[in-house]
Amino acid sequence: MTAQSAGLALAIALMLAGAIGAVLLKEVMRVMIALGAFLFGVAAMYAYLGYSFLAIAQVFVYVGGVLVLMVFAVMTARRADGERPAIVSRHDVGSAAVAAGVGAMLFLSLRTAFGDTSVPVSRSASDLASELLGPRLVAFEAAGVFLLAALVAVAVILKGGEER
Amino acid sequence: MIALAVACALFSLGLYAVLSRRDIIGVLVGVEIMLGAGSVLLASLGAASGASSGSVQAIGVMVLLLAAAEAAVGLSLLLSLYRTSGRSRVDELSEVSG
Amino acid sequence: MTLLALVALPFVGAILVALLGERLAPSRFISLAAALAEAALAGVAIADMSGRIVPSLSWAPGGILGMVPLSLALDGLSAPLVALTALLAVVATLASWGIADRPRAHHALLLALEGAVMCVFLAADLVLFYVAWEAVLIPMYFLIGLWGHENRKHAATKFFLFTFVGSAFMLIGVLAAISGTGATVLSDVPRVLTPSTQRLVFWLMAAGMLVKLPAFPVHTWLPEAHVEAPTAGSIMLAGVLLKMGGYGLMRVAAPLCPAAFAEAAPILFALGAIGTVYGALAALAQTDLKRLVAYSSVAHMGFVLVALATGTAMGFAAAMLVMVSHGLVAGLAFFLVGSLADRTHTRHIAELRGLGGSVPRWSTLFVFTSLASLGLPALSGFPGELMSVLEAFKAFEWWSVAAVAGVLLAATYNLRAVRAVVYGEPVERWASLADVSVREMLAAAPLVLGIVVLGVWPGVVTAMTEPAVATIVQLVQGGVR
Amino acid sequence: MTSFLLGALWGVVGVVVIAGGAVIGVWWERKVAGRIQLRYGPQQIGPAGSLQMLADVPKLLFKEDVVPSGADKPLFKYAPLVVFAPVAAAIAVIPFAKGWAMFDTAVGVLFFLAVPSIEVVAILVAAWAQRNTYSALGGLRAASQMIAYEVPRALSVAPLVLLAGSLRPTDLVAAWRWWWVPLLALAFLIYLISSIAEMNRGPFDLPEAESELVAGYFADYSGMRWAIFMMAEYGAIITTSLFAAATFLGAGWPFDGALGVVALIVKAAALVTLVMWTKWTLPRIRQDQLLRFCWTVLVPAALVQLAIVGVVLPWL
Repeated sequence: MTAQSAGLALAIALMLAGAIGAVLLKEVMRVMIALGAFLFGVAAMYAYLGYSFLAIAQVFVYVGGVLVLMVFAVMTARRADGERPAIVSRHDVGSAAVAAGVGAMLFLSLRTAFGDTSVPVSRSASDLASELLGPRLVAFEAAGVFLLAALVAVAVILKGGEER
Repeated sequence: MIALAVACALFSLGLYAVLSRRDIIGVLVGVEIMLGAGSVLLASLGAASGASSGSVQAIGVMVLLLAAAEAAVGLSLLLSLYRTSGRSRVDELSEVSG
Repeated sequence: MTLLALVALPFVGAILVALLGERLAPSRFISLAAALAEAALAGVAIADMSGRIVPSLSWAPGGILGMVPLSLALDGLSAPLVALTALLAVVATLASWGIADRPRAHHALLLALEGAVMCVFLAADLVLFYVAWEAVLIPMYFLIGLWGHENRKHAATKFFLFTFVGSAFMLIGVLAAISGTGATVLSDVPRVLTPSTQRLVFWLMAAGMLVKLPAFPVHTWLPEAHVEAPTAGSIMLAGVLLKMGGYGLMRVAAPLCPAAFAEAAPILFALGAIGTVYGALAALAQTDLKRLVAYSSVAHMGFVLVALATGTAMGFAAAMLVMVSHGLVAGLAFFLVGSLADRTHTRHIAELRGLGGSVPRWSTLFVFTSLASLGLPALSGFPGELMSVLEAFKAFEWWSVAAVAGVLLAATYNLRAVRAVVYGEPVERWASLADVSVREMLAAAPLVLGIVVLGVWPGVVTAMTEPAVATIVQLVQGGVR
Repeated sequence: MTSFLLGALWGVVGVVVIAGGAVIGVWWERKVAGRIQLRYGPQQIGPAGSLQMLADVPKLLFKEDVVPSGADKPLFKYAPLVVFAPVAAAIAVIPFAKGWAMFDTAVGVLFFLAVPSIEVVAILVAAWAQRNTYSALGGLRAASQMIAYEVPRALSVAPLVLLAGSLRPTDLVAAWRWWWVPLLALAFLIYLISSIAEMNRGPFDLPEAESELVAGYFADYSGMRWAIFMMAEYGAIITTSLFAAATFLGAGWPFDGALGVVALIVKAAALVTLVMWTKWTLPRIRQDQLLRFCWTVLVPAALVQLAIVGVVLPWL
């Protein structure tokens, strides 16, 4: 096993284990940790594919932003009722079948589109800074400003909630 | 191909959570996984097609930021909903009143 | 360049409002100025539209994903909706004139919403389309969640969950389409999708679009979101956001997956027919005036689906007509109900009685809107619905009776609302109610005008749509690509 | 495979350096605090008490590993490790000499800035796992503070990135000129302040405010697990100071080679001392002051600095 494939295996294992945990676990904080592992695995996948900027943005925005916000929500909202918080689910065969069916369809249809390319080897990311500091910066910055505006507005909503 | 299979499996898992969870947080976790599967698909597709690394990452970051902004807004709504009503079940959202 | 300005102008306006609109007066004047300028610009852009999808602006095209997705185009399919958006944004700004709670943020978000919607209608690139589609939602959540009525958080959360799940499907659909066709630009697709991929891509995309439309089983977010949204939010939601669903089906889903679209037609027709009947029946049962209008939206958008499902040029034109008409009618209806509720502080039909005597101008407008909504000839609702029923009869024969039932039921619930609210003994309580003001008349005037023009001369839209629709219909009827 | 092994080797080295540094840091902090409070600090074991920690570490190691009965056991046990791991990882991208870092990557600066995000999650989990109101409060305070101060921290590093035209830390070192110091004085100050807030140290130590929250987010931890939190805190001081010394203060300048590394470490040690000095002389600020200071002072100031650099840039 080369270092390359070890990295890929690690990323895939993290993603799958995290997703399975996040879907099946009951205790809400463990669900959050599993989701964190999944998000981290996605970042690892990006890094493996050579998209290091995307990988770090993923950690920054998802692990540091969305996940923290979710844990926040859990901590402030759930402790009040005193019981051990659990996420309720209705495990029926139907939804599992639907989900599996959609996934299988997705795979079968995309397989042809994907062609016979195996997972590509990671490439160097040296041209990245110049590419990102180039004309694409505009679109990129716009998206960033958008996110910031959304986060500020989130604070406004939460403040409104407190006053009530 | 491995990446595609993994992305599809992740999508299924997320969809299962959306269908089976009764709690809004659980549903939201499911949607996050579905979107994550989409992003993995995007990245591996970009890598397989040999597109320039910068453009794939620019698109990826745009999708990522948008999804995150939406998730943040949704969570803040959810959080203030908790505070005002103390309820969080999806079923309670689907009641038809009036 | 005009198109880029068309997308950028509302955002610039939003930033200006956010920076300068510390007090009430400047915030609303700046936003009105921006909305008017945008409307003028939309007029200019439509006037020199070439009629074909030619991306006016694109950066460094390359292979798959090999470009930054910034290509815009205006053609007959998007022009009516662009005009509608620009018009309704002006109306929405006027409707939120009296907002005293954080006016700066409200107007800035409204303008940002307009810009994002413009971007959806002008996008000539799948990735840009997706990004804009998502971007539309964020200002909308805020408009509902911050300025809505009592149960706003509930409604906004529900709206959020439905659309967020829909968008996860959309993302995969868009990526599958890109990987299958090898292009992100909509007009120039080098490879044809295989039938199985078409089916997949179509349903993934349709999942997101049907939620937005909204089609029958996934419509439940709409009544609540409408009822809880502030007036401006309802106007934009009903008038413009719902059209994104129909537009998406016509612009993206049908041309990319014509075979799958043809195959799915009976299902779409069934969903649409159920929507028309169910929406009308639910509207009949409502006790809340705003909820009634909301369910009537479900019914009208059902007609869009019925018309689309025929897959003919006439059907597509009818769908476009119904969408534009519904945008005008629902915009006016929510505007009227909103301004009434601001005065009476109730939307309960049982309490609102005998308004004909106390607020004659409001009542006249309301009767006019209801007549337009039930499809009175010479008003905008008529041509579109007639065409869609006729086309549906050709395509689905007697099954289209369901759609006819929808038309009849529309008359019932609209007239019931008129009778309950406008006629009847005048009530003491509403005797001194203020009638529609000059500002509100000004806001309503273009909508009234539009409803009449579209009713008398539907060709103004169909002529625009026809060339753009022709190619898509050819694809769908050919069934292959 | 070799690169894989090499990465693992450097990982071990990083952890050892951070752990060793933390041990020295604790001793040094006790000496600094002692001086400021007109006392000697540790002085019994070794010259000037320098071997004090050699006595303390075994004590902590052999203490009973207490897990509160109400705690979520696995989370309680492993959260401290996840708090520590990102701190140790941050050292990987620090350019110790011209053109050399353990992990010399094109996005190293972002990596360094993103790493505390993981720590935030781990702190929240640790706080939750104890099922203790004080720790939950401390955890929430820590998270809100760390998220807020990430913004000015990232903004304060942006001028460096603009000047060097690269996100690679070794490029920053290579591009560094002496006049960056006066030009970026404001950014440097903002970086230091927001980093101190980011590591939850005084005067921003509300999350672990002893007088109100016992020990905040690690109130119920003891023995070795408590020591890991301490190691994370001191590790953060060290990596922060090393990064600042390497990028803002020109790494080994004016020396090269081995002497340069020594110069870097001396600069970093001075910064570490400055951080400690701040903690022991300034009073703790209030939560509302903390957040207002971030958004109304630090962020605008950082934007001003960014604008200044943006204006100057074309003339260089």
